Amino acid sequence: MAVVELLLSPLPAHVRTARLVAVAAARRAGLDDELVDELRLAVGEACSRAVGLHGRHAPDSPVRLTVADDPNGLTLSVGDVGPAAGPVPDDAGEGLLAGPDVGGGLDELADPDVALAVLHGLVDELTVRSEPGGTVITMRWPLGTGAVGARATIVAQR
Amino acid sequence: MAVVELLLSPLPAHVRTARLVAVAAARRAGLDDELVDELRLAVGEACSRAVGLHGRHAPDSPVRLTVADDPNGLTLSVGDVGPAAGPVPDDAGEGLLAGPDVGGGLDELADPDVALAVLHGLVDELTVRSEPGGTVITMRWPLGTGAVGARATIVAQR
Amino acid sequence: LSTRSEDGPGGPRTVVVVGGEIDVYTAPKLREQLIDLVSSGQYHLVVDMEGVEFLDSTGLGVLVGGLKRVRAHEGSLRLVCTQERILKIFRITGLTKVFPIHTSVEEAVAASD
Amino acid sequence: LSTRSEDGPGGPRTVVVVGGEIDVYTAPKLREQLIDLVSSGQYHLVVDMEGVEFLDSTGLGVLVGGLKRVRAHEGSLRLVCTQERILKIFRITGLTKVFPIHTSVEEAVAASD
Ligand SMILES: Nc1ncnc2c1ncn2[C@@H]1O[C@H](COP(=O)(O)OP(=O)(O)O)[C@@H](O)[C@H]1O
Ligand SMILES: Nc1ncnc2c1ncn2[C@@H]1O[C@H](COP(=O)(O)OP(=O)(O)O)[C@@H](O)[C@H]1O
Repeated sequence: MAVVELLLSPLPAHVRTARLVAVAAARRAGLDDELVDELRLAVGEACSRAVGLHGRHAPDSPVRLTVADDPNGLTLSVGDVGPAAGPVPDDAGEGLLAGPDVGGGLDELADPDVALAVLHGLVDELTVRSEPGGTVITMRWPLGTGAVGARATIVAQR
Repeated sequence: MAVVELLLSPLPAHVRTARLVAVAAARRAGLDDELVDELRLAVGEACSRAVGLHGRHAPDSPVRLTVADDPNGLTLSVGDVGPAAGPVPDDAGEGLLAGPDVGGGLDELADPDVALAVLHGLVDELTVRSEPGGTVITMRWPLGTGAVGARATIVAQR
Repeated sequence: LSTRSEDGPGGPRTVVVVGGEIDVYTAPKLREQLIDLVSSGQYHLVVDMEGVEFLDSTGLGVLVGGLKRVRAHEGSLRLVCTQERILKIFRITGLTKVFPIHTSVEEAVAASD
Repeated sequence: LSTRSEDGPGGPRTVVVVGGEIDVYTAPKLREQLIDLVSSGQYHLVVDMEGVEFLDSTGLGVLVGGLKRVRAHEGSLRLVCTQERILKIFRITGLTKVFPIHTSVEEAVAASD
């Protein structure tokens, strides 16, 4: 199984690095373009959320992204050391509208609950596991029949 | 200091991921285009070398790339768990020409000494430290006066 | 990011053309720019998102912040977006109900409540 | 990667057009293709590298391997490359002394030792 693990000091710029790595892995694995877009957004949300939480609670700890691919799918997980993830609002937009008032501080820029709500709306195979030490968000995208077929062909050639 | 650490299972495809991450960091840090090209090649050589060595000696251990940037420069290091780096041939091309004969196996594809020789020819600030556990290649690129000036301006605005 | 003024039937509109990736890295800039516009008395904004390549919830947060600010002055914030990828995140978050979304700048400038 | 035949004063030449990134990931493919050409009796190769975006020592190793193979049959391997970025790695490794490097396919096809 091919695995890439990325440890990022919690800075906004590093969220771009995380997206870049995840998208490159997804393209290489043969994920459909539409799912690559979905994955780009999902990884961005999960990492922005973690970077925001670390910035407030653990500026010296890295955010961890793992990308693992097996013949059937691509599994990404993002781990943070922040407080447990709260309940998911039904409607992420409500979270934003309910957020800090006009003039509110930086929090407006990275609401961890809204990110989580977007992930729930976006990703079919999503697990959010909160433990005392932090939260791990795991997302999985299956590799379609096309990709599996290509692999089968290669195996047959050997 | 902004730090990105990348742990890669030793596969050729992951060398591309390493280049991608290093180049993104270098662009963000404002490294000149010509130096970005140099860095892309250097990171590729160091990681190809490490991936090749791991493939032979430690297929289950990840190759480690660290990218750290401070206001004065960008420091990249690549760590492997292979045998100590040999002496550097004066002329990397000789290493290739002296390599396995026609029909030689995969070794022709990733000669660790040639990679090292290219690094010596390419990177001004290079350290190769071989220890019992493996080799760490450290490379540094200074951020030019332009970038330093820009930073000074920002500081002055505060 | 560029800004221009256009006259609509409801009065002058400030068209803000946004491009690139609007994420946790660039959103603070966009936020500042929207705050500057409102501070300088421009309460009717049309944000042209056709050049946006990526938008995440941080970017949405900034747009919502802008909407709250213009509303505090009886203003409006209309979006121009036809890109499916970008519209998707407005739908997921239920923000299609909050923002008027138009298919062209002309349409947005011509609109009034 | 595409291959075509051209007639030169020294006889037929096989022009191999290589593109993209030639690194540890793609070099094995290029290696196989060069082996196939030599196996099928094509000993005079012109490798057009103008479309190459990236080349590392693994790619160089494959070109050197190709050179050894054609030489075993009294053949030749000429490169076409004008990109400074790519030429640099040939210089660093001293391979400019080993490969004839030309500025156009025409020049390479017309050349003979
Ligand atoms: N308001 C914005 N919305 C979207 N993208 C932006 C915005 N402002 C800047 N960017 C993007 O951020 C990137 C980095 O911007 P930078 O060069 O630092 O901007 P500037 O010169 O405007 O300060 C640019 O590629 C630009 O496209
Ligand atoms: N011989 C080669 N030299 C340089 N690049 C190559 C070569 N073969 C393939 N590539 C590059 O590798 C990438 C992946 O190739 P792939 O789509 O698997 O190739 P193919 O369809 O030719 O088997 C392509 O973008 C292509 O540009």
